This record gives sequence, C-alpha cells and structure tokens, in this order.
Amino acid sequence: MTLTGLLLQILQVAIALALAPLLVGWVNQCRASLANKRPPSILLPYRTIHKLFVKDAVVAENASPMFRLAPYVVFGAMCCASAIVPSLATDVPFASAADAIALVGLFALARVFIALAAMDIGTSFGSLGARREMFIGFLAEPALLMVLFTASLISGSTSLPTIVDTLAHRELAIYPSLAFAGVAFTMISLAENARIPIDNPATHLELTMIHEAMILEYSARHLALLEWASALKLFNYSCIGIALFVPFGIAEGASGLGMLAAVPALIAKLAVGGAALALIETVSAKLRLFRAPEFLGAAFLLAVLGMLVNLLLGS
Amino acid sequence: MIEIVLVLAVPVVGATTLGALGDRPYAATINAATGLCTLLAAIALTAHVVAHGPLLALGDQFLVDPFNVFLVALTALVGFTTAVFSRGYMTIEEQRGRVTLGRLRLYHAMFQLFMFTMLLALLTNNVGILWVAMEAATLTTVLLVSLYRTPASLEAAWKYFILCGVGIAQALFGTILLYFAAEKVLGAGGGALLWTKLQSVRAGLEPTVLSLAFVFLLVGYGTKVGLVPLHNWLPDAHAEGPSPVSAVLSGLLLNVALYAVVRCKILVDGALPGAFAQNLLIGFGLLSVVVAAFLLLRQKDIKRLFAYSSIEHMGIVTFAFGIGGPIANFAGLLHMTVHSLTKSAIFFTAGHAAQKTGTHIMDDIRGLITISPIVGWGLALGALAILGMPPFGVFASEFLVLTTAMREQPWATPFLLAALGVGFAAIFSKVQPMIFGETTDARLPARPAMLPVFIHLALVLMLGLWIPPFLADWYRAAARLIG
Amino acid sequence: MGPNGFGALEGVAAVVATWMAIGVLGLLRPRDLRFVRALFVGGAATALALVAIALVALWQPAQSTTLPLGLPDLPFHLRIDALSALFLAMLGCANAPISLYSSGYFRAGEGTAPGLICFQYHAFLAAMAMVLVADDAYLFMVAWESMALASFFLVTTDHRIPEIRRAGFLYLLIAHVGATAILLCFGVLQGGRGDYTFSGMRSVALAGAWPSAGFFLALFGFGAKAGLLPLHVWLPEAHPAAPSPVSALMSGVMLKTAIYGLLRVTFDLLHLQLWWWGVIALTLGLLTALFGVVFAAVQTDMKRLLAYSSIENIGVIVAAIGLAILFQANAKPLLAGIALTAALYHALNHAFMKSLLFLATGSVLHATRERSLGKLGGLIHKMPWVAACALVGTLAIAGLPPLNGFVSEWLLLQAFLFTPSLPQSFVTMLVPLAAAALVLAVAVAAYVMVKFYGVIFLGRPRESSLANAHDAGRRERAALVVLALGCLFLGLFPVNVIGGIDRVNALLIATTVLPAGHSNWLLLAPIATGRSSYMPLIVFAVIIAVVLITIVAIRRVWHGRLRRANAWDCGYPLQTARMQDTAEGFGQPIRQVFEPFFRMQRHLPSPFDERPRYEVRVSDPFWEGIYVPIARGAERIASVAGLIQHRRIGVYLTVSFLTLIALLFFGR
Amino acid sequence: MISTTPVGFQLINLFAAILLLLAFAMLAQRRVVSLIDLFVAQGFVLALSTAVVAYTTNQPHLYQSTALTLVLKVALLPWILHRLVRKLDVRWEFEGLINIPTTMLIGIVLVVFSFNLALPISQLASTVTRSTLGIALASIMLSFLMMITRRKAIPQVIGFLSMENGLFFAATSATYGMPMVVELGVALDVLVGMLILGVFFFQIREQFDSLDLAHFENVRDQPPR
Repeated sequence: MTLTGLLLQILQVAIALALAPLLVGWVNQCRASLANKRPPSILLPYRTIHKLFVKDAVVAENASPMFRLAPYVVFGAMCCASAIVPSLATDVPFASAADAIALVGLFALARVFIALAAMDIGTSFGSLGARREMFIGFLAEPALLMVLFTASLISGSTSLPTIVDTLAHRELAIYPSLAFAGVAFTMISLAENARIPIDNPATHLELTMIHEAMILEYSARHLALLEWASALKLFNYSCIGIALFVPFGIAEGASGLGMLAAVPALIAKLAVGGAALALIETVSAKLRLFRAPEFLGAAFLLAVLGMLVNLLLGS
Repeated sequence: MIEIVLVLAVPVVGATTLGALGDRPYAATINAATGLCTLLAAIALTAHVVAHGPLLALGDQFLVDPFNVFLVALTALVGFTTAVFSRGYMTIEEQRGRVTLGRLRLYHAMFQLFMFTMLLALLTNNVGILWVAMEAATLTTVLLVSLYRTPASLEAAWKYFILCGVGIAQALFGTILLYFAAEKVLGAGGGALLWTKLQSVRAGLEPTVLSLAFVFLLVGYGTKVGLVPLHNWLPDAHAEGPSPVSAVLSGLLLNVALYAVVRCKILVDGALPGAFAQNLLIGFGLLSVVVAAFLLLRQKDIKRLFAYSSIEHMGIVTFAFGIGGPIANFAGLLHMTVHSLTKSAIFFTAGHAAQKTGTHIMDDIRGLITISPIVGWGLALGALAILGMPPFGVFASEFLVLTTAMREQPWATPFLLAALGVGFAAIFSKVQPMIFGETTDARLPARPAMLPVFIHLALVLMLGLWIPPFLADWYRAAARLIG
Repeated sequence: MGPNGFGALEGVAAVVATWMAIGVLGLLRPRDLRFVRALFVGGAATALALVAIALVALWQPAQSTTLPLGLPDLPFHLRIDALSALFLAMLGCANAPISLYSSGYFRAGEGTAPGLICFQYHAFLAAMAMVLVADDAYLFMVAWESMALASFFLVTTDHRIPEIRRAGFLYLLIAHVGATAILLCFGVLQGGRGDYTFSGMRSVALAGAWPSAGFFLALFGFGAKAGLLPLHVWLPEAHPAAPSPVSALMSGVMLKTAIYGLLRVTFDLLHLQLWWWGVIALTLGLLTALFGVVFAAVQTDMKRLLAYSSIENIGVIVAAIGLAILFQANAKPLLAGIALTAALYHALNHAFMKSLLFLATGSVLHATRERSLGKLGGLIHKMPWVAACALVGTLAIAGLPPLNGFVSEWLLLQAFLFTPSLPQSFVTMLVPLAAAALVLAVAVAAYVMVKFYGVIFLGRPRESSLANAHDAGRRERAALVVLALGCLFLGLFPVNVIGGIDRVNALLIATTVLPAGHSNWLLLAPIATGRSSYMPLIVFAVIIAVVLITIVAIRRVWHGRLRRANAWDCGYPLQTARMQDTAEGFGQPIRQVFEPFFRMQRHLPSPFDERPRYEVRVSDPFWEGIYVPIARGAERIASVAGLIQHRRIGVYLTVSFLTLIALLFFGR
Repeated sequence: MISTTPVGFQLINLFAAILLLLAFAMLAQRRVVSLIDLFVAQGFVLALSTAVVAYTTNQPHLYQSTALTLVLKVALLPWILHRLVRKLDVRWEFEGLINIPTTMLIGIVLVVFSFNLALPISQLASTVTRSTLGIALASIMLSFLMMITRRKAIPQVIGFLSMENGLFFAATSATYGMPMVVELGVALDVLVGMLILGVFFFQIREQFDSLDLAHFENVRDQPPR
C-alpha cells in the first residue's frame, strides 16, 4: 500500500467518524418531526458525545478491566469496519485486508465484547441485556452473511470493492435476488442497530430494552465511545446498504478528488436512508421480544431465498 | 517316538500314584510335578517335531503333525499351570471343608486321568481311539464336576453325563459309518480308522455315507464343543465344578473336541463336491456366537458368564474354520490357542475372586481392586483380553476372522458385529463394577496364586504382538492341511 | 533413514519409546508425586521433540519402515507422510502444554495413584502417535484400541463414583463397536487379497458397491470416535468424568485421530470418491454441528458444555471433509483443496482452543471444586491469568477475527461460496443452505461461548465459597499462556500455516491452495485477490492501533479521571449475586427457539412455595430415541434365547435330537 | 471275501427285526424291572447276531466281541441295574412325558425316516448288511426317543445302554466289527460309565431322596432383573 493509499484510507475513516453522529442526529430529527414533535438539533449527538467525554467516569466497584477495555475494543472494531466498507471509494488499500465475511466477523467481535462487558458488573439488567443482544445477534448475523453472499454470488467475490464495482459499474442489470436481499438487509439493520421494531433506543423500559440495558453501567468517556461506536455501526450498515443496492456514485479507484467528489452523493443517500429509517420506525410498532426470532427468522429466510433465486435464475 | 510314550505315560503314572496317595498333604505337589513332567515331555516332543517334522509312531497308531502338536503343547502347559493353581486353590477349599480328603484324592487322580485322555485324543491316529478317549474324558470330568456333591453339582454332572454321553454315542455311529465307508476302499482291519490312511484316500470315499457320517460326528463332537443348540450341558458343568476344572474344561476339552470336528471336516472336504461341511460349520459357528452373546446378558454367576463366553469363542473358531482358506484357518488355530490360555486364566482369577468374596454372584462381588489389586487387575486384563482388546492375542485372531469374513461371507458380518457388541456390553458391564467401585469386604491377607494367570496373559499378549516363527509355521502348515 | 539423512520415523519411534519409558517409570514409584510431576515435564519435552520431527517430516517425502513385531505375514509397518506429520505436529503442539499443565495438575489421593495415571497418560500418547504412523491395518487397529483402552482407564480415574464408571463403560462400548466397524472397513479395503498393508490397499481397485461399503464403515467407525451424530452420546458423559488434562487431550487430539483416519481412508486408501458420499458426510456434519452447539447452549455443567461444543466443531470439520469429497468427486481440485484446508485448519484450531478451554475449566475446578455453572461467577478477579487466557480461547472458538477460529470458518465459507454449478443440480441448491446452516452454527457458538465465559468469569460470585478461589499454579499458567499464544499465532499467520497444510493437499488431492510463487505472507487469498482476501495481521494491527490511539488521545485531551461506586442498575437498591442471569436463564432463548429438539423436564415453583425452586433438565433425544430401544431389544432377544435354557433334561435331549434329525434331513 | 449263506443273512435280518421289535417294546414298557429284562434280551440277540456274522463272514475276532457282549450286556450290566433297582427300590416308572401311543407313533415315523435315510447306503452296501444299517439307525433313534420321554434316571440310563446296543449292532452287522482295540475301549467306557452311574445314583438319592429328574428342574439361569 502506498502512502497516499494510507492517507486516503485514513481520510475515509475520518469522514465516517465525522458523519456518523450526524446521521444519528438526522434520524432523530426525522423521527421527531414525523411524530409532530419539535425536532432536536441535528448536532445533538455531537454535543452529547462531547459532554460525556469531559465528565468524570464512574465505574462500579466490582468492574474488572474487561469492563473498561470493552468500549475501546468496540470502538476499534467499528472504525476497522468503517475502513472496510466502501463508503466513498472502492479501491482503498485496506479493503483487501478484510472482506465481507471479515466485516461480519468484526461486528460480531464488537457484539461479543459489549455483551461480556455487560455481564461483567453482574447486575440483573446487564446480563439480561447481554443475553438478549447475543440472542438477536445469533439470528441476525447469519442473515447478514446470507445477504452479502447473495451479492458476492452475483459478483463472484466476497471482497466488498469488487462487489461494488460489479454492481455499480457494469452495464445496468436487474438482479431479482437483490430484491430479497434488500428486504432482508433492511430488517437486519433495524435489528442490529437496536431500532424499532426490535429495540427502542429512546427508552430505558426494563422489559424491552436490549442495547440500553447493556450500557446501563457505563458513564462518561466509556459511554461516549459506545454511543459513537453505535452511531458508527448505523453509519456502516447504511453504507453497506448503499454499496449493495444503490452503489452509484462511489468513486472508482482511489484518488483524493474522486473520494471528495463522492462525499455529496453519499450524504444525499444517507439523508434519504435516514429518513426512510425514521419513517419505518414511526409507522411500525415495537415487537414483543418473543416475536424477535420470527422477525429475524423471516429475514434469514428471505436472504437464503435470495441466494437460491440467484442460483436458479443465474442472476 | 519315546516322547510320545512319555507324554502319555507320565499322566497315567501320576494318576495311579495320586489314586494311591492323593489325600496326602503333598499330593497337590505331586500333581503339579506330574503336570511339569508332562509339560517337559511335551516340550521334548515339540522340539523333536521342530527338528524332524511330523512323525508317525507305534505302528501308525500315533500321529504328530503341525495340527495337533501345538495343541499337545498347549494342553500340557495349561494342565501344568492349572495343577499349580489348584495347589493353592484346593487346599483353601479343603480348609473350608468343601471337599473331604477322599474327594481330594479322587480329584487329583481324575485330573491326571483327564489330562491323559486329552493327550491321547490329540495324539492318536485312530478315529476309534479318539472316540474312546473323548468318552473317557467325559467320564473323568463328570466325576470332577460332581466333586462337591452338592445338589447343583450333581445335577450339572448328570446333565453333562447324559447329554454328552448321548452326543458322543452319535459320534460313535458316525465313526462306524466312516469305517463302513473306509473299509470299502482300504479293506477291513485297523487301517480303515487311521487319519493318515483316511486322508490319503479321502477322495475315494463314498460321498453319501460320508456326509451322513459327518452329520453324526458333528452332532456328537459338536455337543462337546458346546455348539448352540447342543451347548446346554456346558454352563452348568463349568459353573458347578471347582474352578480348576472349569479352567480345563474351557481351556482343553472344548479345544480337543473341536480338533476332532476339524479332523472330520478335513476328510469330508476331500470327499464331498460342495461346501457341505463349510456351510454346516459356518451355520453352527454363527448361531453359537449370536445366541451365546445374547445369553451373556442374562447371567448372574461369574463362572456361568465366562462359560457362555467360551461358547461364543468356540463359535468364532468354528465359523473361522467354516470360512476356510489359509487366513481364516490360521486365525481359527490362533484363536483356539489364545482362547484356552485366556479363558483358563480368567477362571483362575474368577475362582480366587469367588473364594475371597465367598460368592459366585457377580452383584455381590465389588471392588476387587481394593480387596486384592492383583486379582482385580488379573480379572480386568483377562476380561479385556477375552473381549478382543488389543494388544492381546484374541484381538489378532478376531481381526483376521472378521476381515476375512467381510470378503468371504459379508452377510454374516452384521450378525458378528451385533454379537461382538452385545457380548462386550454384557461382559464388561458386569465385570467393571466387580473390579472397581466401593467394597465392604476387607483386604485379604492371603496372597493369591496368580502366577499362572499372569503367565497365561503374558503369553496371550506376546501372541498379539509377536508369534514365534516355528509356531507360525505350524499354524500355516495346519491351515494348509485343513484347507 | 530418510532420503536426505533425517530419519523422521526413527524420531517418532524414539518419541513413542520415550513416552512408554516415562509411563513405566511412573509405575515404579506410583505414589511419589514430586517424581511423577517431573515425569510429566519430561513428557512435555518429548512432545516438543515430536513437534520438531513432525515439522521436518512435513516437508519431506514419505518414509516407511517395518518393525520386527506383529503377525507372521504382517509385521508392523510404519509410514510418515505429510498427513501423518501434520497430525503428529498437532499432537505434539497440543500435548506439550497439556503435559506441562498436568505436571502441576494431578494431586495425590484423587482416585488412581499418580504413577498409574502417568503410565496410562503416556501410553495414551504413545498409542495416538502410533495410530498416526501406522501403515497397516493390524498395527492401526492395535494402536487404535490401545488408545481407547488407555483413555478409558484415564476417564475412570475416579472409579469409585458410579456415574463415572457408567460414562467409562459407555465410552469404551461405543469405541469398541466403532473399532469393529473400522476393522470391517479394512476387511473391505484389502479386497480379498489378504494383504493388510495400506500400500496393498492403495493398489486395490474395488469394484461395485465395495468402495461405498468401505467408506460408510469408515464413516461409522471413525464417527463413533469423533462423536458424529448419533454416536456422540459418550462424549458429554466421558469428558466431564475425566480429569481436565485428559479431557483436553481427548477432545483436542484424540477426536482428531478419528478425522485423520477418515481422511486416510477416504482420500488415500480408497482409489475413488463418489459425490453422494460427500453429500451425506456434509449433511451429517452440519446436523452434528447444529445439534452440538444447540445442546451446548443449554448445558449447566461447564465441561459438558465444552463437550457438546466439541461435537459441534467435529461436525464442522466433517462437513468440510464432505465438501472436499463432493468437489473432488466432481473434479474441482482447487475447491476441494480449500475445503480440505479448512477442515485441517479447523482441526488444528480446535486442538488449541479446546485444550485451552478444558485446561481453564480444570483450573477453575481445582480453585473452586465446582463444575456447575450455576455456582460460579466473578472469577476474573480471583484468577486473572486463567480468565485472560480463557478469553482468548473463548473469542477464538466463537469464530471471531482476528483469532484462529475465524480463519478456518472463513476458508470453509469461501469453499461454499464459490461452488460453481455442480453437475448434480440439487446439490448446487443444497450448498447455500449448507452454508446458511454452518453460519448459524457458528453464530450460536458465539452465543454459547459468551455464556460460558460470562457466567464463569464475569459478574459476581454466585457462591460465597468462591471468595477463597485462587489462580492457577505457575506451570498451569505457563501451559495456558502457550496455548493462548498458539491460538493467536494460528489466527494471525494463516498463510504460513496453510503452507504446511498444502503439503497434505498435495499428497491427498494433488493440488495446492496457495499459488506456487506465493510470496506475500500477509495476504491470504486462496483463489484470487480480487475474489477474496484476508489479512488478519493488518486487521489486528488496525484494531490495536485504534484502541491505543483512542486511549492515548482520551488521556491527553480529557485527563480521564475515574471513581468507583456501587453499580447503578437503574437505581434498584437491592443487588444480590443471585439476581444475575443463571446458566439456565442464559440458555432460555435457545431453548425457546429450538424447543422441538429437546426433551425437557421443567419444574416450575408454585406461588405458595415456601422455598421456590426452578429447575429444568434437558436430555439428549438420541438417548431415548435410539440407545434405550436398542438395549430393550437386546434384552428381549436375550429372554427369547433364554427360553430353551433352564428346563428339564428331556427338553435338552429333544433339542439335540431335533438338531440331529434336521441335519440328517437337510444334510442328505 | 464274504462267503454268504442264505441262512446266514436271513438269520441276521431276523435278529435285526427282533432288535427293532425289542426297541419298540422298551419304548412301550413302563415297569423298570421288565425294562431291564428287555435290555437283557436285546443284549442276547445282539450277541447271537454277532456270532452269526462272525460265523457267516468267518471273522474270528467277532467271536471275542460276542463273548464281550454276553458278559457285559447280558450278565454284568443287568446285574448292576437290578441291584440298583432293588437298593433304591424304583420299580415303577410313572407316566412319561408323552403318553405311550403317541410315543409309538413318533417311533414309527422315526423308523421310516431312518430307513430311507439308510436306503442309499444300503444300495451300495455288501449284501448281508443291506437292511441292517437302517434297522440299527432306527433302534438308535428309538432309544434316543426313549431317553427323551422317560422321567426317571434308571430308564434313561437303560435307554442310553440300548442306544449303545444299537451302535454295537451297526458296528458288527454293517462293518463286521470295528478293530478289536476300539471295541474293547467302547466296552470299557460303557462299563466304567455304568459303575460311575451306580455310585452316582446313591449320591443323587442322598441329595434328592428320589431319582425323579423333576428335581433337576430348579432354575439355574436366572431371568434378567
């Protein structure tokens, strides 16, 4: 990898880090306005994160090093992921270091760590949240992989840049299998990012919360990192979705200009995506937790169907 | 020549002396000494054969060929070790008042007489004498089995006498038919009953008569081999007699009876066109293996358990000879050897275990390894050996039998697989808690006479890892003979 | 001696001899603990020697020799080729730390005398080594059964406990039946020529249904040892019963000898592979994997949990082998190579991960005398070393990058993913489903391992007795660290490892996964960089870098001050350790989703219960479904066969008489 | 070599027939004492036929076996049996396992069976022995049947001995006698066996105070728990 490649790589990650909270803010704004509330500032997430950073951390007595390490690992994994996902350019050097499978692996890594951290304090809610998170995870992870497999069957590759190249820059072709994959992917990202109908980021209602239950004990910088990480996660998922289903406008090759040129397109797509997400969240009701398996099972099935369709129709 | 005379004479002399003074305290020693002398004579005989090859002696009346020479050596060996074992064992029995001195005299005399009949049956070249020896063996063992004179032992002896007597009578009729067929070719007179002569003319013998004869001989001697469904005398006889007797019954008598059957098979194979004898042997063998394996599940008495396992193993050997061919026959002969060694060793240990715990019922025997580690390990190793666990020799023969069967008689392998599995489950699940586990009995002071056991097991182990070349040559030659 | 001066075989033989000698030495002074511990260290050193030998042999052409033992026409044949060498290396690598651990682990007065354990242990090792170098059926079977026997005695070390005896019996029984099947398999392979050497079997071209018979006998026999469905029942019984180092050895290495045997028979001894074998093996493997992992999720005994997880991993390996067979039969060597590589790589990984975890449970067991997950917790404070190493093992076995579990998983998925349309159309359809099942299994494995680690090491101690738990001794720690580093190495340097595995590929299916001039030791790209690539080291570096940068940055920018307080937990005042999730609780979602597969007895407390008690017992459906009926059937047959028994003499006479008549009648 | 005179082998066939008849009689007989008498008769006929065979085929060694038969089966064994019966006083055999007529029917079936079993052999046999082998086989079978049907020890033994007779008849008539050494051995075995049994019976009597084998039917193989 060349120096410029490295720089570009860092640039992409930086852009991701910068944009992630914005996306969250935007989604919240859309949700509020859809619910006829006065929307909070779009910059609120930034403020929250900054506020948390300056605070002093309070940690439970029996917290082990695990507890304090976890946020950093999660954050690191998410940054790593954002470096893999071709959000701006396809030919960034790091893309060849990890492919779609590794990407899913990274998400899983983050999940496992946060779940372990949640169990570390030994509170009832923590372990409860951890269990639910892992539960959602073991259903969502295969589904996500299946979605990616569908794409990689089309492009004959598991490395995301190649997939994007194939989907975006080949002459336009209709992939019916991608339709299945798209629906599945939407459901998965809802579940993975702790969104309605699986989880509700805006509540601390004991019976229903999942993600929040795990980070209950966190405060200050650790919490900030976790918030930022989850924002990144949302951003990454959105970028994956974009890369798979509306890959147009992502810069070919790796040149600073091309990358910068790709930014507006990305923002636009993210805006649309965020709005759509907010819409879904507003119109749908939260499922009972026991219904989650069915929801995710459906997603899994759709994804597998996508693969089968692809094999049947050869597209 | 002279060796043969010695081998046969020593036991007779021993028997007569012991008949005279078998109730003296040193009688057991005489018994062991006689066994030793027999063994030495047998070794001399085998050495002679190793040196000069097979021999016919005393007007062709006696025959030593690769097939019976190793059996002679084996018989002498097991007889000796058993005598050594019974030295300790029977004294304890006598102290416990289970046998009177008079009975002890009977025991010693009959033991040597039994050894004589076994050796005679093996060495003779004459079908008729073979029969006489087998019948005499029955009579002696009847007395040995009924030694304790308990109702159970009497019943066992009675069953044994009647069933084997009747069976052996069939064998005599078979022998007569054989003679009937033979004298047409060989003319009247002694020649028509000699194995050697019969084999030389076997192709010319009348098929119909021969097949009929073989059926009678098979039923007759098969009864003594303990082939299912002719086996009913065997468990009782093994269970009710003293342990040394069970050991020689399993270790020697069954082998010799099987030897007779196989000799007959050799003749019939030559005469009959089809695979008449093979199929009969395969059928009987398989039936014995399967039925015995399942009957093992129902046993409560330790000696009875291993009696059934003897039936199973005799079935395996019969099956092997039924398959025929160099490898299977080799395996059958090897299996005869290792089985008699292992099984007699097991009966020794079982006897000790029973003596220590004062019962034959397996559920009442627990934690042998704590009561007496040496007995515990002896039983454990013996059981594992008889179950066909490598590196013991039993595994070697079963390996050859099964692999050959897989190609020759594939249809039989599922039955064998099931039978071996069931047999393993049955025996091991019963033996394991006897060896291990908690026990209430105190650790006994008396050191058991386990030397014979470990000699046998060591030999079996050796045969599993390395077979002496001359022995292997005998096996090969005998296998070729059996065809 | 070998072609270029190095006698690998002699080396292996020497190692085996040393092990046996060590064992016998142990017998000399069975109760002298210090002496025996020293012996175990010696065993570890010998294992290291074995690793060196094997690694050298891996790059050498096959060597063979014979010993002056065995059957008359069949002396013991030894042979070491790439396959043997790879597994020997595995044996050595896994065993060295385990022996080191054992030297610190075994105490006096626990059932069998230490010296006897030492003997059985080293006999077990020697037998495994012999299995791997055996080159004729007889030696193979002898070593194989001796292995079973030695491990049986090790399992029943504490033979006073009836359950342990029962477990041992079940284990030995299934092992024996399996061995008989393997024996019959060799009977098929020798092709009726009476030549039991492997070289002889290679030269036989079986006709008709014989090859399939051979393969399925092998699958049955080796499956019984590996714990393939439905022959797995002994595994969850035997592993908890055995002392932890033994469990580690059995699960980490012994199961792999079964894999070795399967590969040896399928790809080496059989001269052809049929595609439908592959399909069956694949299906069976995946079923096993799913079954194992789902049952692992609901276990409450930590060693049982690990045992079921072993079943899962074996399932994955067998599935990979099945895939390899499928591709090989369809003449797609490269893909077959990838699948095979995945299988071997996963076998290697599992040897490390599972040994590590079992040893960790051993330390926990010694520190707390507690095996039930419901009574553990919070041990990370008391035993940081064990906790740290166990974390590595946990992440690895959960298949997370950048650790080793992920690599094999990645390779296997590659193999699945690039299945070109096979001639058998329904197989083409089957492959993605199989991939889905595999991924599901792996995901559940992550769930299971989080449960395992979280419940044992994290949270608050569920019992007051845990307060005086202590960390493992020095030797134990060293062993754990070595294994953890091994996991890390396998995870970060796959290219180098695959370089070795390719030797086996070259031997078995005459192809290599890495292109000939593959120089980049960072980049793992089996088919083409554009198609799929993975650089674990980079990923690892990036994560570490980000973490460090963040930490430093935060320290610099916002002087991270930190104070301790009670846990908040939504402000609930009362906080007891009993309020954490129990193992049962953690398993609940899985139980709910996979309800139909379980046989559960649940005891729910009534509202008026003085001391309410919740308990759920999950039992193996196969036990009730297959084994109990078989046992009953055997009993029934036995009672039928017993009918002619214990009747009057007249009946016996009649039986003999009828036999005679029948024979006369049909004999004519 | 065989110089057959018509009288000779008519006699032999006659004896054979008588033997068969006696066998049937034994099958039907219930009184132990008369059973023994029948056994004596059988032995006597056997001796005669042996003598005739010896004469017709001028094989001197058969005379010795005639003498042997007379001593053993006409004098010695019956004497022992009688003593036993008197000592143990078991004069009556109660109803056997199967009632007499059925036994007879089975017996006839057996005879037919053994005849056509022996037929092919008789074809190729030298003239004198044409039908005797079949008859010998038949009487063996009948004795076997008798052993099966009798409950008490002594009748069983008698059945056993008469089976021995059948064998002996087969030996002499079909093959002009086995080699002498064999015959001596056989005879010795029979005698010893008889003596052993004599001793035995008293033991049994002590233990069971009856010779009814029903006492032997206590179960040894326990059923599974």
